[in-house]
Formats: sequence, C-alpha cells, structure tokens
Amino acid sequence: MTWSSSIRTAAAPQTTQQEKTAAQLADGEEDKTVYGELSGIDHVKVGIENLNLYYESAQDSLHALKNLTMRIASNRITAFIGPSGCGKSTCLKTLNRMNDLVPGCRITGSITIDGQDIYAPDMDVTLLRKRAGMVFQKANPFPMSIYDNIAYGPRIHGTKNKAKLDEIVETSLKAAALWDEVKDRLKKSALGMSGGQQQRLCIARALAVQPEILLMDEPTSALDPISTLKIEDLMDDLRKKYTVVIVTHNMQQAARIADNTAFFLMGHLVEYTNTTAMFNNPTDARTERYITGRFG
Amino acid sequence: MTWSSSIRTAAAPQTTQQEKTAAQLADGEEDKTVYGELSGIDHVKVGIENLNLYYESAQDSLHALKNLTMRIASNRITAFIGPSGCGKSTCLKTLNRMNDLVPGCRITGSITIDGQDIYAPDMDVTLLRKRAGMVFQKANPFPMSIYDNIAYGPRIHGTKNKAKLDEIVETSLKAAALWDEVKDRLKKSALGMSGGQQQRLCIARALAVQPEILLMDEPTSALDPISTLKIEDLMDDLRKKYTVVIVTHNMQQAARIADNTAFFLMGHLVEYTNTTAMFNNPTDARTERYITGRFG
Amino acid sequence: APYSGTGSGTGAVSGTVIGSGSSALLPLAQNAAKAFKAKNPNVSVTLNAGGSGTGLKQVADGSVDIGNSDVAAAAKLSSDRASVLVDHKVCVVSMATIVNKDVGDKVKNLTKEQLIDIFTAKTKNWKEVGGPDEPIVLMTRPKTSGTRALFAKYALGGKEEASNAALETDNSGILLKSIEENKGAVGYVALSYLVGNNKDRVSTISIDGTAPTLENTYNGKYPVWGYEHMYTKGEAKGAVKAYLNYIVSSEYSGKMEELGYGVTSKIQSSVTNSRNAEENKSSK
Amino acid sequence: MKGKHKVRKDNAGRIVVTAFGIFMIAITFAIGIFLAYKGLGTFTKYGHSVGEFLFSSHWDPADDFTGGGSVGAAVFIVGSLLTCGLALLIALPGSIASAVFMTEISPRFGERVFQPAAEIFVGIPSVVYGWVGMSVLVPFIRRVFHLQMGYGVLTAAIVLAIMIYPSITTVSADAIRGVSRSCREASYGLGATRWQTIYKTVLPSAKSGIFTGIILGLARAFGEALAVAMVIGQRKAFPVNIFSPTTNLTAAIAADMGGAAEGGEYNTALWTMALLLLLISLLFIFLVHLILGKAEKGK
Amino acid sequence: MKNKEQAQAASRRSRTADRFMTGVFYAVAGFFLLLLLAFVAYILINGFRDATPQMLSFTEDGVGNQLFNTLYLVFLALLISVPIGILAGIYLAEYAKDGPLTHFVRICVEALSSLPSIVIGLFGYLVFILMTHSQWNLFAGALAVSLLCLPLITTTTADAFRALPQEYKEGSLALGATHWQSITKMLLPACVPRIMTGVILAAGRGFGEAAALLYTAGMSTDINWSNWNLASPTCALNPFRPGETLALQVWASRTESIASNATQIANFSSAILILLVLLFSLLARLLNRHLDRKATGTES
Amino acid sequence: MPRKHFDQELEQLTQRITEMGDAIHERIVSTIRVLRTGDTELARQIAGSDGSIDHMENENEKLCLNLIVSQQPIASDLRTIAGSLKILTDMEREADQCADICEMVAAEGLSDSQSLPLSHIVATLEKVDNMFSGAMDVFLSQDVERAREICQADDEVDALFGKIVLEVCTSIAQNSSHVMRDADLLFIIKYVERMGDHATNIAEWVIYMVTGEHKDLNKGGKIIP
Amino acid sequence: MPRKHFDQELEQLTQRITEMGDAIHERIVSTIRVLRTGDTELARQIAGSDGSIDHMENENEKLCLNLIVSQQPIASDLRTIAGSLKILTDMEREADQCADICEMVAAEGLSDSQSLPLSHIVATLEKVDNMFSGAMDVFLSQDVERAREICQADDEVDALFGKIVLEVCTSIAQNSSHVMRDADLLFIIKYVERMGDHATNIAEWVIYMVTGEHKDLNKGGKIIP
Ligand SMILES: Nc1ncnc2c1ncn2[C@@H]1O[C@H](COP(=O)(O)OP(=O)(O)OP(=O)(O)O)[C@@H](O)[C@H]1O
Ligand SMILES: Nc1ncnc2c1ncn2[C@@H]1O[C@H](COP(=O)(O)OP(=O)(O)OP(=O)(O)O)[C@@H](O)[C@H]1O
Ligand SMILES: [Mg+2]
Ligand SMILES: [Mg+2]
Ligand SMILES: O=P([O-])([O-])[O-]
Repeated sequence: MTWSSSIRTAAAPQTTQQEKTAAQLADGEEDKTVYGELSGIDHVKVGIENLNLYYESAQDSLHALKNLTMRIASNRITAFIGPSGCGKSTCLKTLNRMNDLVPGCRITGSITIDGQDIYAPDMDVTLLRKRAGMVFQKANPFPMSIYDNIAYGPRIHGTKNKAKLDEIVETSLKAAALWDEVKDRLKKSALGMSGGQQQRLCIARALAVQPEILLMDEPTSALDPISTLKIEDLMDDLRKKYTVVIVTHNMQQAARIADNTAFFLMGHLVEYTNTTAMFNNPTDARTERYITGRFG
Repeated sequence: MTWSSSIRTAAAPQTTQQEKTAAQLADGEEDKTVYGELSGIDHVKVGIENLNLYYESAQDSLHALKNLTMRIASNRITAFIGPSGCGKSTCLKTLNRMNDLVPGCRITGSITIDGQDIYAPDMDVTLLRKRAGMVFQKANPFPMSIYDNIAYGPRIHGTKNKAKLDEIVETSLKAAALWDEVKDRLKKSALGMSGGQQQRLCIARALAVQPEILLMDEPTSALDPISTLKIEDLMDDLRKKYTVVIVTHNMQQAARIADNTAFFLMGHLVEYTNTTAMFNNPTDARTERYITGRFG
Repeated sequence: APYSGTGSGTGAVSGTVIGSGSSALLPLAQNAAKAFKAKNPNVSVTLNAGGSGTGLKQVADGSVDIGNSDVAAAAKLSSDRASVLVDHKVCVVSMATIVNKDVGDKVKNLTKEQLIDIFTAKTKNWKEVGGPDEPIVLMTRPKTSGTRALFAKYALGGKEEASNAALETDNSGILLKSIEENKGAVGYVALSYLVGNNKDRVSTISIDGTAPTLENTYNGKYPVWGYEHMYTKGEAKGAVKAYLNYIVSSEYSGKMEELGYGVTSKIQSSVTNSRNAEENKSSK
Repeated sequence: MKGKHKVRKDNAGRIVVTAFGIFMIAITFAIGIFLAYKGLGTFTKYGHSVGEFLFSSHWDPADDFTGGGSVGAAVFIVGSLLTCGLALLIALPGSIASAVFMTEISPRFGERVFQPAAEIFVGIPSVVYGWVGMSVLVPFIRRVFHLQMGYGVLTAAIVLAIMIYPSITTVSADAIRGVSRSCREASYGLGATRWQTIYKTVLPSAKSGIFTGIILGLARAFGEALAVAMVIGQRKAFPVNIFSPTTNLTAAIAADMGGAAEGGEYNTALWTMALLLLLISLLFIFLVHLILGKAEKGK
Repeated sequence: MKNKEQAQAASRRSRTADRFMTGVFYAVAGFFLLLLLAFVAYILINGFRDATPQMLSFTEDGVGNQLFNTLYLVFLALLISVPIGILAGIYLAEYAKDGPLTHFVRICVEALSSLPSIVIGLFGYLVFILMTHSQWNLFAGALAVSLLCLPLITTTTADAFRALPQEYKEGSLALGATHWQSITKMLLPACVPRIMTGVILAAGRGFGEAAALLYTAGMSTDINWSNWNLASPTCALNPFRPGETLALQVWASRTESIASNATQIANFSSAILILLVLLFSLLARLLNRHLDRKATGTES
Repeated sequence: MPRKHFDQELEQLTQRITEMGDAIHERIVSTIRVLRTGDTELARQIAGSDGSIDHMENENEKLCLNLIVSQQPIASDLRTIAGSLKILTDMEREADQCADICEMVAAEGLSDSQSLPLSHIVATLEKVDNMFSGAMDVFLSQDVERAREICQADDEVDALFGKIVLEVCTSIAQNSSHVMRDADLLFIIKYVERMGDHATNIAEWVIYMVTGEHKDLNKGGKIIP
Repeated sequence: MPRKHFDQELEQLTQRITEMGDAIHERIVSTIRVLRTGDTELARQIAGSDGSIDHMENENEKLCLNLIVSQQPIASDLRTIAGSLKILTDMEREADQCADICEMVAAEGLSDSQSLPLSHIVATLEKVDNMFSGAMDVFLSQDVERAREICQADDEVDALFGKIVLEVCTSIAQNSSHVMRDADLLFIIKYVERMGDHATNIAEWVIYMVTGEHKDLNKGGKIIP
C-alpha cells in the first residue's frame, strides 16, 4: 500500500482490495468485469463477446485482451481508459480489423457490428473499414492537397465524379468544423496546416467515406489545449450521427465527452459504466486508484 | 466576442477588454505587464531587464520577446505558461544562453544571475550552463550507459576520479528518485529505460553538475499521467535546493507545482504573479481567457 | 553478322562490318574504316578493342565478322576452332625499344645480350651499358599482350621478361606516356605509336646497330616484327571482304605506312618465308 | 462487386512486386553462379589449390588450355588490401572531419556547398580520376619524394582515397545528422563545448553509421579498376615500401582479361580473381550487417 | 572556492581545445573543397583550353555521337532499371516479411550494389553478348549499367517507403483502401521526390561508367544522322548498335588511340562529362526542392 | 470557439439555479400568503413539498461536481462553480425556513392574523423576498454593485427583527395566554431574519464569483438591534 | 509513489479542518460554561472572537479551491474536497451559533442560571457537542456506520428542543416578567437545535465522501416534537 494517507486508509469498504497490488488484482481470481448502468444501451452498435487476443511471435505469446465482453451503444461516445499497455488500442483496432496487419495476432471470440460478425470469413475488410473509420493519435494527413486528402477515401471506393467529390469534400470539412478555415486553400498541401487543423482534417477524411462508427486512438494527445478543446467540441457534434469510440489517457477528456467509459487493466475490462458513475463513484477499487492517479 | 454565455458577458469589469481580439490586445497599446505579489521574491536569483529578442534571417526578423522585465525568486518554482509560439521556450533558453546556438538570434537588454550579467563579453558560457542546467521536452538520454549519462557532465567539467564519479552518480540518481530503480543496471544502456525513467535520468544528469538553477522545457508533456505525477513529486523536492523554471502547457501542472507563474502572449509578458493568484483570480483579461481555455 | 550487301569491289557495297580484338591493330582498322566508309557510305563499320584473345574467340564464336589478333589464331584457340578461321595478314608491325629521352641521349644502341639482360633485370643501371647513372625502370605490357609476345620472341630470344621487376602497363598509349615521364624508363611499343608528335616524346634504341624502322623490317635486318592478323570465320564476304580488300589495297598502303604499320606485300619474300616457317613450327 | 475487383488487383500487385523482389535474388545469383562457373576452373579444371591461389606469390599462369602454370595471386590480393587500407587511412580523418564540418560547424555551408560538391566528386568518372592521377599526382609524388617514378602504393591509395572520400563523407554526414538534435542540446545544456559535444556525444552516437560509410567506401575502393590500374605501376611483386609499385586484383583483371585466351588457365585465373572480388563484397556486406545489427541491439 | 577554480581551469582547457579543433575542421574542409575545385577546374580548363568547335560535332572527329550515346544509354538503362528497381523496392519495403527470404533479398541487393563494375561488365559480356550471340551494342551496355543502377534505385525506393511515416499507410488502410491501392495512390506518389534523387544519382553513375561498358557497349560508334530506319545499324535510335560513350572514349583515347589530338579529345570529353554530372546534380537539387515544397506546402 | 460545450454547460447550470431560485421565490410568496391568511391548507402543502427543492439542490450539486470533474475549471470558471455550490446551500436553507414556518402554522395555526407583530413579520418577509429575488438577479447579472446593496439591506431586516421580537415579547408580557403561539412567532421572525442572512450570503458569493474575494459583508446573527 | 504531494495536501486539508473542528469544539465547551455560569465576560470574549473561525473557514475554502485547480480531483478525491467545502459551511455555522448564543448572554445576562430549561439546554448542548465531536471524528475516520448513528442522534436533540420550548413557554406563562430573557432562551434552544442539524449535516457529508451518496438522513428543522 503505497499511496494512502491516513484518511484514505480508513476508507472502509475498499480496504481489503486496496491491500493488494494492481498485478495481484489483475492476475488473481478477481477478473470479473463490473458492469454499471450504460447510457443508450438499448441501441447496441457493436457487440464484443468473450474476445481474447494474443500477440504471438516465435519466442513468446502475449495475451493482450482477456475474455472481453462489452456492448457499445449506438450514437454514443464510449471512452476506453487505462494505463499504458493495458490493451486499449488493441481493443480499438479489433473493431475495424486493423489488427489484421499485425503479424502473429490471433483472436478468439466474436465481434459484431449491427449483429453482423466482422470476423466472419466472407467479411470484406475494406468495406468494414469504410464503415468503421479510424483517427489516430498523431494526425496523419497524406502528403497531398487538402482536397485530395478528403477525396482519397471516396476515390478509393470508386467515386470518380468531380462534382460529387467536391460536394463530399465540402460536407466532410464542414462536419469537421474546418471548412471555413481552409475553403480558400483546398489545393494547398495538407502538411502546411497546424497540428489541430491536421487532426480535424483526419476526422474529415474519415467522415468522407460515410462511416457509421468512428474509432479514435488518443486523437488529441499530441495537441495543445486549445486545439484539444476544439476537437472535443467537434466530437460532441459527431455523436449525433456516429457511434464514437475513443481511447484517451486524459481522464478529464473522457469525463467531458464520453457517455460511457470502459476501464482496462492488463488486458482485462475491469469496469464499464456510464461516465458520470465512472468518475464520480467507480465501483472497482482498481478503477478508483487509476482515475485518481494512484497507480504504480 | 466568441466565447461568452450570457452570464459571462455581463461580468462587469472585464467587458471592454473582452471585446478586443487577442491579437489586438497583444499588439496594441496595452503591452504593460501586470505584476502581482510574488512568492519568495526577497531572494532574487535571476533578473531580466528590458529583454528583447529577435530571430533574424535573410528574409525577415521576428521579435520573439518584447521588452521583458521579470525577477525570478531563488529556491522557488517559476512556471512559464502561454499559447504555443508565445516565446516561453525562447525566454527559458536565454537564461543559459542556449539561444547562442540559434543562428540569427539577437538580444538586447540584460539578464543577471546572482547579479552577474550573463551576457557580459567575458562570461564563460560553459560555466554558465553548468550553473543553469536544462531539461527538455523529450527525454534525451545519450546513447550510452546510465552511469555514463550521469558522469558525462562531471567529466566534461574535469572530474576524472572514479570514486568521485561513483559518488556523484549515486547522489544525482538519488536526488532524481531513480537510484532504487536503476542501481542494479547502471552499466546498461539508458535507452532501455521507460519514458518516465528517461526523463528522470535527464534530471539526474542535469543535477550531476551541481547547478543552481534548473530550466525545464515542458518536461512531462511526452509522458503518461503516472510518470508525470512522479516527476512533479520530484520537482517539489528539488525546490529545496534549486531555483526551478519550468515551461508547461498544462495549467494544472503549473497550479500544482509552481510558486510563481508568468503568462506570455506573443512575446509579451502579460502577467506575472504568484500561482494562487494567477489561477484563482488573474488580473489581466487575456490571462483569464487563456487559462480558462477560451483562446482562439 | 547482319549482312545485307552484295557484290565486291568499291562503291556498291553496303552492310555492316564488326571487328574486335587486338588493341595494337585497332588504330589502323579504325583509320582504314574511316577511309573505306568515305567511299562506301552505306557500310557501317564498328570496331572494338578487347585484346587478341577476345577477338579470336569472338570471331570463332561468330559474334564478330573480323577478329583482330597480334598472334596467330592457333596460339589462343584450340586447333579445331582455329582451323575454321581464315587468316588475313593485313600488315606487319615492328616493335621498337624505347627509352626515356635522358637515356636516349647517351644510349642509342644495345646489343641483343644487353637488351636481354636489361629486360630480365640482370642489368640494373644504365651506366652498365654506357648510359647515365640511373636505375633502369622496366616498363612492359601484360603477359597476354601480342606486342609483348612478339618482343619477347624476337628481341629477347624467347627469354621471359622479369615481370616482378617491371611495371606493367595495360596499353601502349599509357606505356608511352610512362616512358616519356620516367627517367631511366625502358620499354617497347609498336612503331605505329611513334608517328607524328609521338616520335619526339621518347627515344628509340637500335638493336645490334639496326634501327627499328619499316625499311629495316622490309629488308629483314630488324627482326622484331610480326604480322597483324584479321581473321574471318570462313571466307570473307560482302562488306567484310570489301573492307579487308581495301586495307591491303595499294590505295591504302601509303596511309598505312604513314600510321607506322608495315605493308605486308613490301616485305622481302625471303624474310616472309623464314618467318612463316618459324610460325608454323612454333604453332605445332 | 467492386470489392472483389479490388482484392484481385491487390493480389496481382503483390505477386508482381514479389516477383521483382525475387528477380533481384536471381540476378545476384546469376552473377555469383556465373563467376563461380568461370572462376572455379582454376581449382577444378587446372587443379590448383585454394591455398596456392590465396597465399602463393608466384603468378605465372599459362595462356593456353593445358595449364601447368602457377596461379599464386597473393601479390594482387596484398596489393588490393594495402592500397585500400592506406586509402582508408588517408580518407577517413578527412572524411569525418568534413562530415563534422558540414553538419556541426557550418550546416548551411555544408548543405549548400559541401553536399553538392561531394556529390560531384562521386559522379566524376573513375577514368578521369585515373588520368588526372597519372598526369598530376604521379609527377607530384615523384618530385616531392625524390623518386624515380611516381607510381606505387601511395599514389594509388591517394587516388582511391579521393574517390572514396565523398562516399564516406556523405554517409557519415547522414549518420551524424541522424543523431538527434536533442542529444546535442543535452550536451550543450550541460556546459560542454562544441568539440566536447562532437567527440563525446555526436561521433559515438553516429558510430555505426560511420562504420557503414567506411565499409561502403572500402567496397568501392576494392572494386575500382581503371583508375588504380593507371597509377599503381602494376609490378607483379610485393611492395617493399609505400612508394613501390605493385598491382592489385582489379588492375590485373582489366589488363589481361581481354588478351588472355578464353577458357585458358590464365583467363580462368582472372575469373577466379573476379570471384574473389565478389566474395570480398559479400564479406563487406556481412560486416555492415553485423555492425548495424549490433547497433540496433544496443537500442 | 578551490572547486570553482578547478572548474574554471577545466573550462579554459576545454575552450582552448574547442577553438583548436574548430580550426582543424575548417582547415580540413577547406582543403577538400579546394581540392575538388582544383580538380574540376583542372579538368574543365584542360578540356576547353584546346577545344575546337569541331570537337562537338557529330562526326568521327567530334564527341557529339559519344555524347548522344551516353545520354541514350543512360536513358535506356533507366528505362530498364527504374521500373524494376521501384517494384523490387516496393517489395522490400512493403511486402517482404521479416524472414530469411527478405534478409536474403536485402543482402543480394547490397551485394549487387557493392560489386565491382568490372565484374558486372564481364557478366554483361557473357550474358548479354555471348549468350545472345549478338555483338557489342548499346542495349547490352544499358543492361549492364542498369545492373549497376538497379540496387541503387531499389534501396532508395525501399528507404523512401520506409522513411514514410507508418501513419500514412495506416491512415489509408483505415479508410478501406487495399494494400495495393495504398501503395499506388498514396505511398508511391509521396516517395517520388526521394526516388527521383536516387534515379538522378544512378544516372550520374551511368555517365561515368566505363569498366562495365568495355565489354558490352563496344568502343566505336557509327551513326548516320540522316538514317532513321530503326533497324539500321547506323540509325542513332537503334539500341542494337555499338555505341561508345564519353567515358569509354576517354578511356580509349587515353590508352590506344594514335590520333594526334587524342589527348585533347579525351580532355574535352572529360570536361563534358564533368559538366554533365554538375548539371544533373543541380537538376536533382532543383527538382527535389520543388517537389518538397509542393509536398510540405511551404510554397506560398 | 473552444469550450463551446463547457460554456453551454455553465449556462445550463446557471439556468437550473435560476429555475430553483424561481421555485424558492414562489414558496416565499406563498409563505407570505400563509402568514397573511393563516391558510393552514396551503401551509401544509408548502411544508410537505420541501423535498422537491432538496432534490433540485442535489441535482445541481451533482452538476457542479460533474463540471469540476470534466472541465477542470480554473479562475472565474471555478469561482462560478464553487460559488454556485455554496449558493445552493443558502438557497436550500431559504426553502427550508419557508417550510419550517409553514409547518408551524400548519401545526398550531396563527394566533391572530391581524396582530401587529404578524403584519410586521409579513412586511419583513416581503423585504427578505426582495433581497432574495435581488440576489438571484445579481447571480444572473453578476452585478457587484447591486450585490453590495443587497448585503446592506440585511441591516434593515436585522433592525426589523429586533423590533418585532420586542413587539412579540411585549405582547406576551401583556397577555401570556398564547405563549406557545407567540413563541412560534418568535421562531418565525428568527427564520425570516435567517432568510435575510442567506440572501446576503448569496449576494456575497456572487461578489466572490466576479471578484474572487469573499468577505462577510454583513455578519449574520446581529440579533441585538 | 505518485500523488505523494497531493496526498500530503489532502492530509493537510484534513488536519486543518480537524484543527478548526477542535477550535469550534472548544467554543462549544466554553458556551456550555457560559450557559452554566452566566459568565458574561467569557460570553463577550467568545462572541467577539468569531472572526478567527471565519478566517479559518475562508482559508480552508481557499485550500479546497486550490486543490481543485491544481489536482483535478476525481471520484473519492473530489468527494473529499467537495465534502470538505460543504462541511466547512456547517462548521462555521456551529461557531456562529455559539457566538450568537454568547452575544445574547453577554447583552442580556442569563435570567436564572439554575432554571430547569436552562439546565436542559445545557444538557442538549452537551449532546450536540458530542454529536459535533463525533462528526469530526467520523470525518477523520470516514466511518460510515458511526456517521449514520450521529445522524440518528439528532432525533433526540429535536425531541429535547420540543421539550425545552414547552418548558420555556410554560415558564413564561407562569411568569411573564422576564419575557425578553425567556425569548432569548427560546432563541438559544433554537440555536442549539440548529447546531445539532449542522452536526448531522457534517456526518451526512462524510457519508457522501465515502459512498458518493448524499441523502438527507435527518431533515433538520423538525421543530414539532
Ligand atoms: N504488434 C504488437 N506485437 C506484440 N505485442 C503488442 C503489439 N502491439 C501491442 N502489443 C502489446 O500488447 C499490449 C497492449 O498494447 P496496446 O497498444 O493495446 O496498449 P494501450 O493500452 O493502447 O497502451 P498505450 O496507452 O501505451 O497506447 C502491450 O503489452 C503491448 O506491448
Ligand atoms: N530558431 C528559431 N528561428 C526562428 N524563429 C524561431 C526559432 N525558434 C522559435 N522561433 C519563433 O519564435 C517564437 C517563439 O517560439 P518559442 O519556441 O519560444 O515558443 P513557445 O512559447 O515555447 O511555444 P511552444 O509552446 O510551441 O513550445 C515563435 O513564433 C517561433 O516560431
Ligand atoms: Mg494505445
Ligand atoms: Mg445576520
Ligand atoms: O442554516 P441556518 O440554521 O444557519 O440558517
């Protein structure tokens, strides 16, 4: 017990659990998930059932996701939080099968989107990724013009018509709250934009293929506070049309924008509940210790 | 006026200032600094008088610091905050003349440490940098062993004695709260350490030359929350022996650890006061807008 | 070889002629080609160096029309491959012993024995043969060179040159330059490299009192010479034949001598016969 | 079915590209096999031992198909090693100093003037190097050291040094540039002078890159033929000092390959030399990998 | 206080060393720069001093034909090696799994690039001339030179692909692009500037190459500029004709030629070659800067 | 326009508090009616429905805490939220006192609805109602000057309190037959006085929200006139 | 050991609040003495030194706000701080009421220090003091069970309140000559009752700090027994 002051020590209900280290807790018998009340869960978009994921290499095998079961509500923002290496990004990537790209990555269990098994053999992965767009930690605009960045996806998926593309570009940029800032320089390279603009461009690019789900892996962790706030404001709008899943290291960010929050620890889903409950009164002692910054 | 809700609009005393944009405010007549009460200012370590700094190149000249006057208290933590590009890092670098390395960087005004003009022609820059150690945003351990990283500075400054070096390494690592974690692998490469450990190593390395001042440029912005908290705890200890100046983007961090805080905007020092006043009740409207995240 | 010409003689031929081989013969072949082409603009003549071995092999393989060689085909090819080749002894070349000017001023003549001693590195200083007090610097050609083979055979009486004491030079051009620039240097080149300005860059040495000139070659006094061969696979035809004919024609012989090559037909028959007999003997 | 079409294209792309990847192996193999086929004759057809080829200095192969000569190539091998070693010794300090100059001392000048200059150095045909070496350097050496001739190991080494200097310089400069800015800042921040920063931090960090440059430079020096042939003197004897003429592998190949009877002992022995060059190349590659592998492991 | 004095003494020592070494660096760098300058100046002055306009002519007496051959040969070599090199580079960077095969391909590419050009020349002679039963020809020379360029282009391409941030590819795949689409539509265009540089460097290598051409491209040239029949051996554009390049010509006139102005011609050709190299180097820089600006959007 | 969302949430908080203020104002008005008419039915109703205000307070407190968790408020934002948190307590107390008053009326009835002290109490409560409404206005407008005036107004209430206590005591002294009811009157006027204090507190917190300074501008409890 | 500093600061906050609690407890004890002895000197002293508690409250509030600004507290941390913020108000009110009681005593003296109601008031105040001390203990120990017990204890105080009011009224009815002083007694017992309420509030906030649930466990102001 490393952290507690005398008040904390006395906090009655958690006392016994706090006595264990995180590792003991995670590996021990206590690997059942605490599920709380979830916002909007009567419309399930994504269903994860008994998901196990292993990273296997010649030398060893890492059990990166352990028996994960969760349902993600439609038109809600779901946040994944947890310490570094706990499997947040891994879990996020399973949702559009970006993990297919990782050699030695093996999966058991099932994931469904709108009830359809996305790991079924006849699943078209490119179409899946169109449905579940992704935004990464580091803004990754392509080294081409702003216009071409947005038009990239639609073109890949067969849209050739110039007028159509123009329209998509405008709509997407507007949806990403970027149109006004860039409408006069669509033909300029996207690399000349500021960090925050680049990240919004990436969001616009993801929107341009008309996804249903937006997966975001720490989309603001490389940005300054003001840009971060702009993107959070944007996400708040996106919730109306999309199901958003976001990985974040920033507890306050999760608290600000997410409807539901999932806490991961060493591959386990420890607690999954609505955000208010998570941050005001988490059930699991490990969750509490993590979100109050007393881990490690 | 972009941000305000009806309550905010009515907030009487600031109304007129809020009407102007940040740029107008920064460039306009209103470039006088608001100085508040400063903690520990009866012992001045660093004095900056009418400092102007220009980055000059063939094409143009940038006035990066504008008529800066401030005194930095001894054995206190002083935080520099402000939006990206406002000149925080530039100002920090002037304190140990790291800006000498930037071609085309020109300075007027004076900076004194313990009353001694550090820009005097006979100033020994290497000794100055020994007195004012620096820690950077991204941990930058040398690609050598942990031991050699720490011993680098003392060796540079002429310490050859092995026993002496051993002692310095141990003391510095202990001071940086790293000794217990690495004492068994001093000969291992420093690159194998975690990000947070690397940053503490860099702090230990800076301490090894027995500086009087520690300059830190966003030392935790690349770290996860737990590592950040560890380093903040460490800084709290350092205050006892060193004068610390830290640049940070994280308002809460400044609030947590700094005794005094300076707010920069477009090269101006807008407000400089003790941290409590800064974050509870800043005087300048621009400061308020910045720290409450309503800029831009 | 791509061949599209008909007829013989001058004027009407067209087609291609491709040759390769001896580097010593190349300048002549090129010069002749230029003159030949002036008359037969529809013929394309391309010539390459590569060495006698290469030339012989390629012509035997059929990849070129003409294989130029400093030595007889039998020396470099198995006898069955050599037997299908037809020899055209287009000219003769004489090898001159040359020395740096500073030696040449004092030493104009060497006996064959002296020459042998020098090239086998027994004699090491010019003063031993009446020259200045300077170490002798041997410059030779590679062992595979036809020039070297001829020189060794007729100037050195078949004695092996001291390779390990000599500087070897890939090419005559460079050898000439080396001799010119190095005091005490001695070596050998074909007379063809000693025409025009080149004559004055080095000094030639007489052997046993005979100067290396074309006259002395024609009349048999100067023994260090050999035929230059142009081999064809089977009898030459068309443009190739026209080209070969042109080289040995009297029309071209003046030009040939200007270039420092000897005209085969000018050699006294006694000399020719004895040389032929010798070659036949050695090739067997 | 747009998707299926895409997948088919995807597969086709992969197959084509893989084919060309394998094509690279094929070429290298073809060259290797061809050299082995030509070069191993010395040992198989003409019955010489590898030891003789490598360690004997008696070089007198017969220029015919019966053999019976000797194929000791030690002189050539030693000549190659010596000239390359010396060239490296000459070029290396200059290269590293120049690399440091163009990255640390005057990066702007380095980028604007030095880098293009080095590129031009690389682009100059080796024949030109050889010719200039012969016309300028040889007389120069002769005069300065009061020699009878200027040909020799030193001359060849200098020409080679000038030839490999730009490669080592550019690769080293790249390696030095690759050392993160933060490393330098850290050193300066501790009060180190520029020189201390360079030799205590920058150069050690760039070590593996510089080694790579050295080895690539060496490989180029080993393979260089025409320029060396013009200035080394090509005397088939071990050099007694750095001014003595000697010869090397590439010079021998360039000089005699054309004249030697195809398939004869002499010719085959020359091919064996070519094979040896290939093997030496492979050895260098192996070394580079070893160094880089180690450097990576260090991280 | 003793400590302080010590520190000051140490600092004085290291500053002296610093100043000294800075001097050394300036000296060495200056020396090599002067050397290059002298080298280039020597060649240019030597080359143009005795030059006559006739030397540029497209006849036997000029080097025009050789110049043309050089450019044509390099063009052909690039035509062959660029696509292959790029494809092989893509394979290495994008498809090769981290296994023995990939390692092997990589070693092969590197071995190829460090192979002495004379060995390449001999190989070319055997395979492109003897085994095809053809004669010296430009195309064989181009093939030999392309063998030299191939590893260069392959590695530049692979390096360029690897240097692209992983995020580009992830971004593209996450939009539902296939791997191949990502390569052709995004990664390859993004690599163009760097590949360009590689190609131009390879071209520079082609210009100066002689040893590999000795036995492949042939050492004579015979062009009839009024003949445009591609099949004709004197047609300039027929790649299956022998074609002496500038570098080869320098080699030949230095070694074998008995022509009286051989040296001048060689000097002149050398000068032209150096100019070519300069020109290409300049071109590469300009092009690169332009493409870079376009890509990073720094162009106003 | 960053923090749009936060600004919306802050506005929402203000609005909810204002709504709660309106509800409380209504209860004060009703309480005045009760005191005027002695309507025990209405009194019972008010006393019984205090829970709804408690619930509002609870919800708004949660909102404040959520904003702190999620928005990391600083400076004026934090003062707004912290001030709101404090104001909520005082508001709740206002409603509480109304309920208490009504409860007493409901239990015991009013001694004499036309008595002088009672009419004075009603007048005082009207004054307090004005103070409270004013404080809520000030909360919206963040007008520091008016807030200060409101704090001053409490002096009058305190003075009235003293006066009324005297009146009641005098009336008891004259006629001690309805001591229990008169004691109720004493408690009621005490409650009313406290209500004035709470209104003052609200105004003080508004001043804190704007200026960052929190001073007791009218120390409660000066019950001695 | 991350958040060492934060934990220290939290501990410091707890300690300061505990100190403030001790100071208030002292005042309650003194107030009891005043009620027992009618010592007007002591009463004046207590009434006059209320500022020091106000100052403590102010400082501790600032500390809480600073912690919110700097530490971004979440979950239990935030509950600790928010709870402390609320508890501070109640604590300050405890001290206030003491001051008010003493002020009255100082101004008017005690009617009859041996009277039955007064001794009952003292007994009630002692109970309230127990509740308060208990609440402060519970704040330290975070013992939810005990906190609940304390909330229950307020019922007794309410009962006593009703009883004492009856006693006072009876006494007035019997002898209305000291109406003013008796009215003071009424106010005093009202204050004491409120002090019980505030102690209850503190305990409730402690429960909130631990469990995150804030329920009115003993609605104050049930003045009707
Ligand atoms: N490609 C991979 N191969 C092998 N192991 C991997 C791979 N990617 C991730 N892992 C391991 O899987 C675990 C979970 O990784 P993941 O990236 O999902 O963590 P995370 O929660 O997103 O952490 P972070 O906050 O640092 O991004 C880690 O232990 C990591 O080392
Ligand atoms: N080396 C340089 N040359 C020219 N301009 C520079 C240089 N370094 C910084 N600047 C400019 O000076 C201004 C101040 O830069 P500085 O790095 O001090 O900002 P900062 O406040 O530290 O910003 P950040 O939070 O992004 O680190 C910026 O406009 C920047 O573009
Ligand atoms: Mg991650
Ligand atoms: Mg009052
Ligand atoms: O809440 P109070 O009893 O102090 O008004």
